[in-house]
Amino acid sequence: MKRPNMSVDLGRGLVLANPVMAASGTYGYGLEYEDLTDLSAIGAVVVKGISPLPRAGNKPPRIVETAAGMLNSIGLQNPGIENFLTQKLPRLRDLGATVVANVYGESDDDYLLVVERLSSSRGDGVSGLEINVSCPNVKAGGLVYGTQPDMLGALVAKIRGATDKHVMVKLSPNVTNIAAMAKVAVEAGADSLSAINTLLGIAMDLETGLPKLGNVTGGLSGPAIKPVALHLAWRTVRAVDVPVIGIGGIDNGRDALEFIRVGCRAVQVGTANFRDPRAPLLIANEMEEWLAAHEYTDLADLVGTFRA
Amino acid sequence: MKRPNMSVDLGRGLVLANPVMAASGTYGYGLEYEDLTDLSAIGAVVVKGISPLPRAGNKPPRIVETAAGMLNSIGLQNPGIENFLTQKLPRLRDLGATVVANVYGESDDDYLLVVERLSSSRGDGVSGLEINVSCPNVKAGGLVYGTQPDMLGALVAKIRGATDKHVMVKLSPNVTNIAAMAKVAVEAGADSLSAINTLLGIAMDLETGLPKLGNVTGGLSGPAIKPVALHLAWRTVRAVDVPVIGIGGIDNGRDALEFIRVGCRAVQVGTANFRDPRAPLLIANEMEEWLAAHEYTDLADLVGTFRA
Amino acid sequence: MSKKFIADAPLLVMDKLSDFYYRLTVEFAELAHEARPGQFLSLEIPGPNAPLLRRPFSIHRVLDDKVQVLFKVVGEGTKILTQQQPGTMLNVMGPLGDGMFAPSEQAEKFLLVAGGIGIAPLLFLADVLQKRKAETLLFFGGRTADDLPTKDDFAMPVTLTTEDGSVGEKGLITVPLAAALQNGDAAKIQVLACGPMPMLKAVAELCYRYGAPGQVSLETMMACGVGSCYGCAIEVGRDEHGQARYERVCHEGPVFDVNHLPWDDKR
Amino acid sequence: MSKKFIADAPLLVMDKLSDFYYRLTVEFAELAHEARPGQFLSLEIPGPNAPLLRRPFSIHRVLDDKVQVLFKVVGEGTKILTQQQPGTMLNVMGPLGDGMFAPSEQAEKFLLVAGGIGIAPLLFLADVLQKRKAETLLFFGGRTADDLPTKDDFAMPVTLTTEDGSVGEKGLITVPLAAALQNGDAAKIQVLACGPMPMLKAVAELCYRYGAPGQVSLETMMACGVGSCYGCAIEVGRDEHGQARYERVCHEGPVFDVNHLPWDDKR
Ligand SMILES: Cc1cc2nc3c(=O)[nH]c(=O)nc-3n(C[C@H](O)[C@H](O)[C@H](O)COP(=O)(O)OP(=O)(O)OC[C@H]3O[C@@H](n4cnc5c(N)ncnc54)[C@H](O)[C@@H]3O)c2cc1C
Ligand SMILES: Cc1cc2nc3c(=O)[nH]c(=O)nc-3n(C[C@H](O)[C@H](O)[C@H](O)COP(=O)(O)OP(=O)(O)OC[C@H]3O[C@@H](n4cnc5c(N)ncnc54)[C@H](O)[C@@H]3O)c2cc1C
Ligand SMILES: Cc1cc2nc3c(=O)[nH]c(=O)nc-3n(C[C@H](O)[C@H](O)[C@H](O)COP(=O)(O)O)c2cc1C
Ligand SMILES: Cc1cc2nc3c(=O)[nH]c(=O)nc-3n(C[C@H](O)[C@H](O)[C@H](O)COP(=O)(O)O)c2cc1C
Ligand code: FES
Ligand code: FES
Repeated sequence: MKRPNMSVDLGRGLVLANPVMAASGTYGYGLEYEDLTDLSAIGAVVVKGISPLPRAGNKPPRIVETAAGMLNSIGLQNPGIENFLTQKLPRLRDLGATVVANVYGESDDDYLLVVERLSSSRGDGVSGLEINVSCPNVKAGGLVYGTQPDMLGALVAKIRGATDKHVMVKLSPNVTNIAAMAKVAVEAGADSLSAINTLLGIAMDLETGLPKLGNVTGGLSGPAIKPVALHLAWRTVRAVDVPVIGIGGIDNGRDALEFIRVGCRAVQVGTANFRDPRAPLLIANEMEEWLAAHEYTDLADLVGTFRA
Repeated sequence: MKRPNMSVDLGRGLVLANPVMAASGTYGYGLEYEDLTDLSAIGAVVVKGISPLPRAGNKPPRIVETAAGMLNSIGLQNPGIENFLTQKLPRLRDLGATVVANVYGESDDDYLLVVERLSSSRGDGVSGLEINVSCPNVKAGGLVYGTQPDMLGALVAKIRGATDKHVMVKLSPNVTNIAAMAKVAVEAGADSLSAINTLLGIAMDLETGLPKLGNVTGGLSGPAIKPVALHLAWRTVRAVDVPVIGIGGIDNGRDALEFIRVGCRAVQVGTANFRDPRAPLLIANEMEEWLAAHEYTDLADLVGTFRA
Repeated sequence: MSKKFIADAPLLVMDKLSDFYYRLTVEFAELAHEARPGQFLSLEIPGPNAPLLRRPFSIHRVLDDKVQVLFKVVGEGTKILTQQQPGTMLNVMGPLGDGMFAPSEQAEKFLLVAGGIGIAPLLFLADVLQKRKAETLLFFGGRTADDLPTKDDFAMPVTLTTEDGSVGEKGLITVPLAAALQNGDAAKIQVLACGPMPMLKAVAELCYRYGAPGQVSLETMMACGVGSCYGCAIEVGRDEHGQARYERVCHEGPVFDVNHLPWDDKR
Repeated sequence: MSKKFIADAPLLVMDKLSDFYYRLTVEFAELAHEARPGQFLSLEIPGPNAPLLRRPFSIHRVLDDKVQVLFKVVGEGTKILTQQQPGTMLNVMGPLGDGMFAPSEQAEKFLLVAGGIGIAPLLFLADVLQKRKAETLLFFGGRTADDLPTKDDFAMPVTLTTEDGSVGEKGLITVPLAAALQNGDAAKIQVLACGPMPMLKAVAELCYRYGAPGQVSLETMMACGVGSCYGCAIEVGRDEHGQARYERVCHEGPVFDVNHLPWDDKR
């Protein structure tokens, strides 16, 4: 059996050896997994959301299991951009990882500061920026960037002006019309889109009446959301011409290939990493085996073959 | 242990002996369960969506299991309002069921026709109307009523003008801002709101690349969606002053009580009926037992006790 | 319309017939007395991590107050079922399906046709036909010898085929069936079949070709099993506007007259 | 920082100690050699319907190339675990946690304190202290006699308490612990504890009161177990602006110095 071509060129310098990335927030800075897996073999490591300054994160508890899923409300605890550039990135570079930096902010300026630092020479080794827009714009009264077309468009345009790196915009599922958001992001200059981030949810301890998360609400991820994610990824694919990266509930190679069939060029794996940190590599292998068994010579040939 | 008061008055004539209704589309016209349960003991039977004329429904397959959930795309196959009034309602009346009629349309006129028939003397025995607005308005290019504030407001206002019966508006979860939709519906005259309907999703047969549903997309229901439903029900409660009926992934009495704690006055049980058609009664019993064990004398005292 | 029952019924026996085929027996008097051949029941798979939906199974046999199910392990639900110990209570609902096998009064000969696990409802049917002392023949095909469970339970002439030739004629069961129809007076024969869709389609074609009345038992995914959700629909034809008409396999079926169904596209 | 490993490790023994307590043994040489007392490992619960997340367990004991886990059945994951047969491969990851028990060089006496299943990591710790020939005492409390698993495995003076008085003194373990601290030279004693949060809080208060150094092993819900997700955070104090500071139980812990933690509100 000939090994199919698994590499994916997402444009503007973001080239993946295989289509499976580790999703932001579920793989730390990759370095936590140095002992456990070969970071250089992963399609890309999308690191935890990076903000200008260190963030303490949300009040615990921060995670809870739900039916075939989990809620998290980490609150983007992270050590800030300087720490990333000095403590994490050099090591990631040494290890040969393909790095996508997930950028988080509470104002346009927050985002721009991080994007600029990452785009300076100190950011060498960062192959792409993933813009997490599922967060409130504090200056706009807490409206979430990813739900407001105008705010989203303005932000992405500014980021586009500030970097030559690949800009991937990560869409929120908590919207009426994801296609409209996708179009706005692409018109403003996004090189690719990733879909989806988590669905908003809550969980309760019935006996006490307290929320199970310190932050009350959290984001739902895992197999429970796969049908929703697959649908939104498909809608996104049909709305734009740039590459779309599918995310949501992917647990094995077959799940990942479904996202490829609806038209995604690559995928990200999140919650599955908690089950097994080798998930990105295992899933990429399963995809490759399926493709070989079905006599595909190139993953690209499966893209968009959903017979809807 | 004293038995707590379980009855709920939702206003304008819709009074439930207990807070658990069977959700629309999952309990047929109730009559399918005549042999299996005591229909008169169920809080209310919300019947399958009724349209002006018989509808053939969607191309099969129509259901598929997903992780802790299911997708359906029934396409509202139903025998039309005349059949309901002549073949189903009289028998439901004889059996002493509390009936809520779920109304479905593809234009304002569709809805109004059904609402008017149900509000005539022939509709005696219908205690309330639930307006399913998760459907496309054919005259407005297929935009879904429940996602367009203007369309929703106009529709509910017309319905309000056409009936003296209790009007419950069933909200779609597939929106950016459910609170805004809730307010519009209440301002237009809704007596209560039910939340939520199903989340949009798809499933694929990887080997063939075909959708698993004949209609391609379907609605996700079951335990998988409970965290999302609980969150949206809670947001709805905080947006309006009318009673809110919680729906989504309720599988047992504890789940139902969580919806009560976030502020719902009653709940509906859908997918759980497929596991056991006695679910509405079993769940009401479990709720009652919990309340008694915790020395509540009235379900109403638990409403809105979420300590968020 | 038969009356339906739901109850926690004690599992009496879990019989392993082979690696993949099991036969279970529950005690459920009301259901047993009401059931007719071709009807089915549905089981809630027990356990906290069981599949969401109930699983439908044909009524394999009725023995006084007991009901038997013959099942094949194909996925998680049936696997969990095999692990149940006698004494366990199973949540059973039935009998379901108003479309039952209806052995015609005119027929002089009954040809039962089964493919693999499609044999399940035919033993119950055979028992009923036996009481009528009707001439009955079984045509039973499988992929291999392993796919012919309970073949020895039929007290009647049995014709077997396997695709690998390990038992009986090598080939499809429709070959000997065609011969039987050709050699007999087809109009006085009734064909009663259960099996995979391609087999049923071939059976329907033979019924048309030789002018024999026929009935087939269908399977689709089911949610409610009682006609309330319209989830199990199959197309039964088109109206004057070309609009498809659907019926519920769980309610109008699972047994349909071959003439009632359009046989072109039934995925 | 210890090196981490992940592999499918063969389950050698599944020992049922009582209705609720089990001890399992897996073979995993690299993990066994690297592990230190207070560290933990995480297991993927096997089977298609297993819980989504791995389950963390203290390293109970290391025997050459083998690692033991002592666990209590509290929910679905631990229940599935009890059903695993020797020979099964378990996906095991560890050793985890850079915050281990760090027996002080200065201490002359070690008081191990356990509540219920909190005993799990203390046998490994006891083995290490024994090699140092340090004076070590165990204080072990449970609700009833059933909550004192492996109490006979400790080759040292053991003080037992139960809330119902069925074994040892009736009452909480902190009563004899307080007496021991009061009667000894607390500054030369080190307290090493694992158990439910209220017990740990009481232990911390005794350490403060008598001036004894102390370390406690904490539990929170974990997703990754390796410090990547920040899901297992606990508050470890506040900065100058009153902003809470958090650390990861799986990474900076699970063992923390009692002084490192604010003890007011730890739900
Ligand atoms: C009317 C009817 C009678 C049947 N009689 C028998 C019988 O006597 N013996 C027997 O072994 N099997 C019978 N089946 C098929 C049986 O229902 C499935 O094999 C069983 O549900 C599989 O469950 P699972 O969890 O093991 O497999 P899964 O992995 O869940 O599914 C495997 C396949 O089984 C089918 N299936 C799963 N769930 C359902 C459902 N809720 N409704 C219908 N089909 C489903 C689907 O085709 C699916 O692809 C019958 C089906 C129907 C509709
Ligand atoms: C560092 C650490 C060491 C532990 N050591 C042991 C030990 O040696 N022996 C032992 O019996 N138990 C130990 N536990 C607790 C053990 O992890 C839980 O009892 C187990 O995960 C319960 O799983 P379940 O599916 O049976 O129960 P569930 O029904 O899922 O949960 C019951 C309770 O267990 C806890 N729990 C569940 N999942 C997790 C998770 N992923 N992370 C942390 N806690 C969880 C929660 O408090 C939950 O309410 C330890 C926990 C931690 C964090
Ligand atoms: C614990 C946790 C933390 C996350 N943190 C981030 C984050 O920092 N930035 C981000 O863009 N997405 C974050 N996500 C979302 C994931 O990257 C992913 O979009 C989502 O989990 C859906 O994929 P899954 O179902 O495979 O997990 C986080 C998810 C989880 C579970
Ligand atoms: C098979 C099926 C059919 C449904 N049909 C309708 C319908 O006709 N009208 C409607 O308003 N909701 C319909 N629903 C949505 C349910 O009433 C309910 O809102 C949804 O299933 C979520 O609740 P659950 O998770 O308890 O099932 C249907 C749901 C299912 C599963
Ligand atoms: S399965 Fe519900 S109508 Fe047939
Ligand atoms: S569990 Fe992920 S950081 Fe601790």
